Amino acid sequence: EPLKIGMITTLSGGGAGLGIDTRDGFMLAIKNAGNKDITVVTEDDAQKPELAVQIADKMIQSDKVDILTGIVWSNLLMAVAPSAVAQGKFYVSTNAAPAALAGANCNKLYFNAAYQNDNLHEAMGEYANKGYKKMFILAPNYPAGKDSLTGFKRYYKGQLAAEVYTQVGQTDYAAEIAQMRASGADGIFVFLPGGMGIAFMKQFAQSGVKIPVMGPGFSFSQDVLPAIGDAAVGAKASGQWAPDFDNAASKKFLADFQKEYNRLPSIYAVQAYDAAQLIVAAASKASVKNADAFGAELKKADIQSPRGKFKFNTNQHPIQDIYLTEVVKQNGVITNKTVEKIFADHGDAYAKDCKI
Amino acid sequence: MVEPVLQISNLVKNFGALRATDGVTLDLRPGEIHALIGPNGAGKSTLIHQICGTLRQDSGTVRFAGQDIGSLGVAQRARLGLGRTFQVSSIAPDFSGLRNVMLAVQAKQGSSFRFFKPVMRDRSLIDTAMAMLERVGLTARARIPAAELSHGERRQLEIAMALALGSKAFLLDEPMAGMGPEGSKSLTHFLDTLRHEAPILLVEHDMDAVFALADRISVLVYGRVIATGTVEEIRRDPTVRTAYLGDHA
Amino acid sequence: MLLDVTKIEAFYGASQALFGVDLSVAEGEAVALMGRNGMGKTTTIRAICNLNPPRSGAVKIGGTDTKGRRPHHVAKLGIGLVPEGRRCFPNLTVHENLVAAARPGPWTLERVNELFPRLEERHAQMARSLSGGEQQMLAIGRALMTNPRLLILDEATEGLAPVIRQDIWKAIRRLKAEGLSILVVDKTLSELLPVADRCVILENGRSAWSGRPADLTTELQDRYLGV
Amino acid sequence: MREIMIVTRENLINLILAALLLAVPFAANALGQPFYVTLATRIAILALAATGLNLALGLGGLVSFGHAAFFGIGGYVAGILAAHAFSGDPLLFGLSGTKQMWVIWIVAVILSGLVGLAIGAISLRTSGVYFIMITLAFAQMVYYFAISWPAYGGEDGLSLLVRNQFPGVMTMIPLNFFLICYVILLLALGLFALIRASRFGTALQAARQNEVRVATVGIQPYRIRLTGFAISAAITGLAGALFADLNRFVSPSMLSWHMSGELIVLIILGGTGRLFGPLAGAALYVIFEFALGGLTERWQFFLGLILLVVVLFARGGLLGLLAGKAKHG
Amino acid sequence: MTLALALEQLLNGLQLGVMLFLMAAGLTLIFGVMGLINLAHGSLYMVGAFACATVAAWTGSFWIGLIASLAAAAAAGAVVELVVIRRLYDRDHLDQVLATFALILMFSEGTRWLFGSFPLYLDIPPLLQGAVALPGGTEYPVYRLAIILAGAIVAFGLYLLISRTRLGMRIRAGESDREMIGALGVDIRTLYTVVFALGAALAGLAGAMVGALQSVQVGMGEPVLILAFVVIVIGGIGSIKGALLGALLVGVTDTMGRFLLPKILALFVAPAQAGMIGGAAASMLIYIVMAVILAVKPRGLFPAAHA
Ligand SMILES: Nc1ncnc2c1ncn2[C@@H]1O[C@H](COP(=O)(O)OP(=O)(O)OP(=O)(O)O)[C@@H](O)[C@H]1O
Ligand SMILES: Nc1ncnc2c1ncn2[C@@H]1O[C@H](COP(=O)(O)OP(=O)(O)OP(=O)(O)O)[C@@H](O)[C@H]1O
Ligand SMILES: [Mg+2]
Ligand SMILES: [Mg+2]
Repeated sequence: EPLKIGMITTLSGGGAGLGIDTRDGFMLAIKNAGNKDITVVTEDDAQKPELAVQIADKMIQSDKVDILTGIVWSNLLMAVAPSAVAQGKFYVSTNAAPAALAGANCNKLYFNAAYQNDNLHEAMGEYANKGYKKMFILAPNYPAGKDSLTGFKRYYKGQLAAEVYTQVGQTDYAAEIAQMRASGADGIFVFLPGGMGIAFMKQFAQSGVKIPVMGPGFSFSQDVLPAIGDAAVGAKASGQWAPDFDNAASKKFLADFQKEYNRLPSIYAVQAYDAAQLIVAAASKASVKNADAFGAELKKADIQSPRGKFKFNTNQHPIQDIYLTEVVKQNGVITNKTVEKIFADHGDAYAKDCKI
Repeated sequence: MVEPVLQISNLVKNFGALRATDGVTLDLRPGEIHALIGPNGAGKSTLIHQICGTLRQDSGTVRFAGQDIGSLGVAQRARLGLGRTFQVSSIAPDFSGLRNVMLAVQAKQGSSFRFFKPVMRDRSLIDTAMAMLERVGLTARARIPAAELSHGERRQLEIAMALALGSKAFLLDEPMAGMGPEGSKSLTHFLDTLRHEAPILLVEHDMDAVFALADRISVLVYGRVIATGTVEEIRRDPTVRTAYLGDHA
Repeated sequence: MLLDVTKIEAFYGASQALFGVDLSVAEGEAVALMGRNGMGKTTTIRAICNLNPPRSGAVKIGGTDTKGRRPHHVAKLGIGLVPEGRRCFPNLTVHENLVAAARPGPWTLERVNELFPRLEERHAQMARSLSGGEQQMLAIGRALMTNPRLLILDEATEGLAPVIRQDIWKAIRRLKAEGLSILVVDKTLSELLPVADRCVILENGRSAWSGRPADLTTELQDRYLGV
Repeated sequence: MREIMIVTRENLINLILAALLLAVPFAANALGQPFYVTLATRIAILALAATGLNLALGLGGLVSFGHAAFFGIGGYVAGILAAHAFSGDPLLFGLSGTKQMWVIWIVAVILSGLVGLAIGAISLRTSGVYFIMITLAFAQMVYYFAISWPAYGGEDGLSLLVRNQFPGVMTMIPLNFFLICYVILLLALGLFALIRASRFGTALQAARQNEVRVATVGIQPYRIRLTGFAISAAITGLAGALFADLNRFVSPSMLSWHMSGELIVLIILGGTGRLFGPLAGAALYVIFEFALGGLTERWQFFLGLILLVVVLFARGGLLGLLAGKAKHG
Repeated sequence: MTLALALEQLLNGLQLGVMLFLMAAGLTLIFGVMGLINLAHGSLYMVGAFACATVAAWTGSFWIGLIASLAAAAAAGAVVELVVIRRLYDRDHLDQVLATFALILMFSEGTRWLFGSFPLYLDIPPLLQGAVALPGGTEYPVYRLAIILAGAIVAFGLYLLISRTRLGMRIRAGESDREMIGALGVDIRTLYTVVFALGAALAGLAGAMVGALQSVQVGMGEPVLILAFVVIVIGGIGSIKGALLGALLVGVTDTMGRFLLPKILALFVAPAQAGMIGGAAASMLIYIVMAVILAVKPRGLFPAAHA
């Protein structure tokens, strides 16, 4: 039975790297599945919410897709997902996971194959409990940034040296680094996605300040690591996956991805790969036209994830292990190495409010 | 003596270290043409600017129609009836001559906050404006974009606008400039009739026109009025001859 | 011939302004270009400088055809232009206006300052805030600083005080006496005619009359110039 | 209105544009392609927003680089009122939210008009490029405020879930909502035409061409411009409210400088100061964006190329190309 | 909060200011002096950064990369001027806005076409790595001091070029009356191509220098563009001095705002709240400052004698 998936992701402009990894990871799984009934239409949202909405309308109204997926950014997701599910379409998120859709406003048709936004930050909070007495925490001043620090604080029991919110898109961090130096903190947690993180890490390395830096996994993911370079080495991060994972699914994924695209995949690729696997698995058991049955199949999460154990919580967000990784330089390549498991079978704080 | 329409006393304007007008005292009486002459850079245009409000005086007073207007804005002064032309013509270039004059008419009627009635069907505007254009002899060119008018025609257009404002005094900054002999002649004739409508303060370097028209002449040199008098008095004044007129006396 | 203009036609967009103008200026000669308002004097000058390139006909400067040359090339052939409306650079000081486009030759800053002492007084002032007459002097000085072979003056005395006007005419006579070739447009015939070696009158974009000033009868003046 | 009634080439083109915009959605609907109705709605709304800006920019020469502020304010009015109506929480002074479009429109028009008045009052002290930048500064303030203000979603924006209501119309049906927008667009264009031909419009246009001249006939350019700016802001604000309903979503990206820039681009593309310039520009832009986006991932490159060709070779925008130079009476 | 920290922050503010000036320098030349609104300035900045990163990666030398950034940006600038900008000088500002907006789209997407979507690596040269101790005991990154120096040299050089050389006079003359300067025998077309290329080269230099400290990625030029315009407008268009002082003012205001506002607010509300509100206020701060300055001085702090 035919199944049509609409992928809306960022393929142009500054954030295109993430979207391209998303698309490539997703298409890898679709290709591996070899299911001729599944078709995917992909369009570029240019990281603009309005454009994402327009594309979603087109995919729903003209292309008649059954499932939407692919959006990288929370704000675009918030523009598309609620109205898509209101129109009876499935949405399977490959990355963005705002708290707003995880709790009371969860929806039977909305699945998140990545995590819940807070997860990685919570893990770092938990990790910081071991050995860090006074943390300096910093994030951009927007909802994801606030969720981040909230998540960190939810688990961190020590003292806070300072809690700083920077401007979205800020590129110079001299003032914040000076404060870090002066604050007497013994550890620093930053959540600065994309270019902000690159700038911060480079400038931090130059500053001569020698306080350990940690952050959520995507701050040190494969899309930004090469650009940060040696300045990132030694940084600790939390993640549900790293290239050195020692399981068959991860090895196969890594090999396939490198063969297909000739580069190392980032976490976005893994998440999208799993999202595609989930859809493929469900499609083989149920018709997407029967939303209840298809949703139930999706929820079974009958896949081999590169992340290892993977299942869905009541709010249809993942329950998964979260690891501590460290940025290392191996054979001249800067990458993440797994150090230890921080959380086993970790869900999220909002699931209890979800009444599905 | 009749009450002057415009009375300027001790007007001073400094540009940095330069004193462009230096205590100018001057009046304009009903029905007269008062010519203001003086070397280039003497401060004539600066004085006109201060009377109209495009420049604010540093000290001194400007009284017009019986009230002190020294602190009013350009638009307020214009509404009181100060009509002026510029040394370099100043018009709305995209509009036709007619619509330029209509702008003045609507300003005179005090009604620019009307949003719905199309001006081009407003006879009260068009007819008045056409009448003004006719007086300056621009009827045939009324509907041509002002940008395409010749130099001389633009000067005429400016005068039509000042007329449309129903001005109680005209301040004309070198209206003859750039006009050929023919144009100067007809403009001289026109100004001669215009004085009956309202008095004119005329800044001009064309001495033939000044001598033909002026009831009184004031001579401004380095920001000061060095002489005021009738045409004959001024022509004979030796200081004026050296400062300004040269052999042209 | 220093300047040789033959049968040029010029347009503003679609409307034709010149319908065949002939004009020449010999080395050391002063030629007056005359005509009523709007007859095409300024347009002819713009065509000579290639600011408004003629569609047909030819302009030769010192034997070189200006066709297809950009205005700065034409200027370098030896044209010094004092344009209608002065067009000083308002955001430059007097001094900068003079030296910005200067080329080496007998005319130097000192000589220009001597010719127009007022400019020296105002040397650091922005040209925008000069009085009209001061700007006119500046425009002449600026053209002289390029050391032209042919000085073109378009209404150079417009808006000037009679004394200054006399100064400028004096300057023009002096320049002529020094052997500079001059093409001059002006309204004051009483000053213009004594200076000119030859007159060319334009009517409706055509050369209508040409000859010595002495031959310019009052009847001709009345017919072509409306005096 | 006489100017509009006369059959000129421009009026003919305008008529065709208006008719096309109306016909396409009906055709699309009949052919079972409702998405094209949505696309046409988007064109109509963007054209409305740009018509607002056109009043300030085209007539008044006020190049506002901050009209996104009004667009976004209109959007947030719709979003916030609807959110309160949904949640039942009172808004201000015990007033509750609403899902009635016409109430939202009135609030959007008044609020963005008032904000326009305030921003204009300060910005109009400057001119030229300074004006461009000060309007940008105000818009950026609103933008950063919206991003970091958590109550209504911050950067993530605010979802309306379902469209607001209009008495007697099923607004969720694309064609119905399109017709609402279309009628409002036509009304706004009518208003624009009236204003342009009116005494106020004359003064506004004259102030663009020659400020000193306007003052010397006794009209204060500042007041004229401020009024024009506020009306312009109000129209753009109304468009913002409709845009929120189209997307059922508002976010700070409606307030970003890109949005301001896009509105300017629409106007220039169509023909600055032209009655139908905004519509022509919006149609061209949206169609290009959509068609190219479907063709290639590099669509932004080609969109840029097309814009460049238009600005270099079609002076006066699309309408300038088709209808010749504008006339000003 | 210690005095040393406050002083360090002040230095950071000044440093940010100089960096902003470096980013705005090319724009000052093109926009302030030639009177052309060039929205694509940020794209030239990006071109410089990408050229530097690419060449540095090939050759292993930042310095060769830096030269490459100058060359590439100047070449891009010259081409853009010859093909596009040249036709826009006597159009109104709006056409320039549209055309250069179109150029942004083309540059961004073109760069992605050539270099891919991921940020590039560009590091500070070994010579300028690390930090030095300042009097007072704090450490300060050498590279930031180098930026201050570079900014100062550019500012001084530009000032000399514009106000002291004949080239500068001709550029300014051309801005007010292109036809006239041509009629006086100056080849203004070629001159403008050169100036535009020079402005582009400055943008490229800034892109390379700042890129090494931030991130080299598509879209990096956009925030710079807005900030650079803010800086120039605050200072007064066309004035190099104004641009420099405007940049310093913005730099200090921004840094001190980020640093102090949360602290001040923390006296009144909970720290987390203070952080958020303070952060929000800090991001608006430079725009507030700009609006206030323009409201009081409608032509910037140092209105150049311009029309
Ligand atoms: N804005 C200004 N800044 C500085 N100086 C100025 C300014 N405006 C005028 N000036 C100077 O003030 C003096 C008077 O100028 P003004 O234009 O009033 O002279 P004028 O008598 O009208 O001369 P003309 O007959 O040549 O037009 C001149 O020396 C001029 O350079
Ligand atoms: N920019 C222009 N656009 C269209 N027509 C023009 C333009 N400039 C001049 N003309 C027309 O060209 C003709 C010749 O004008 P030109 O300026 O050469 O005359 P002129 O002899 O210099 O007159 P004046 O004595 O008034 O300076 C006139 O009919 C004029 O209307
Ligand atoms: Mg004067
Ligand atoms: Mg002429």
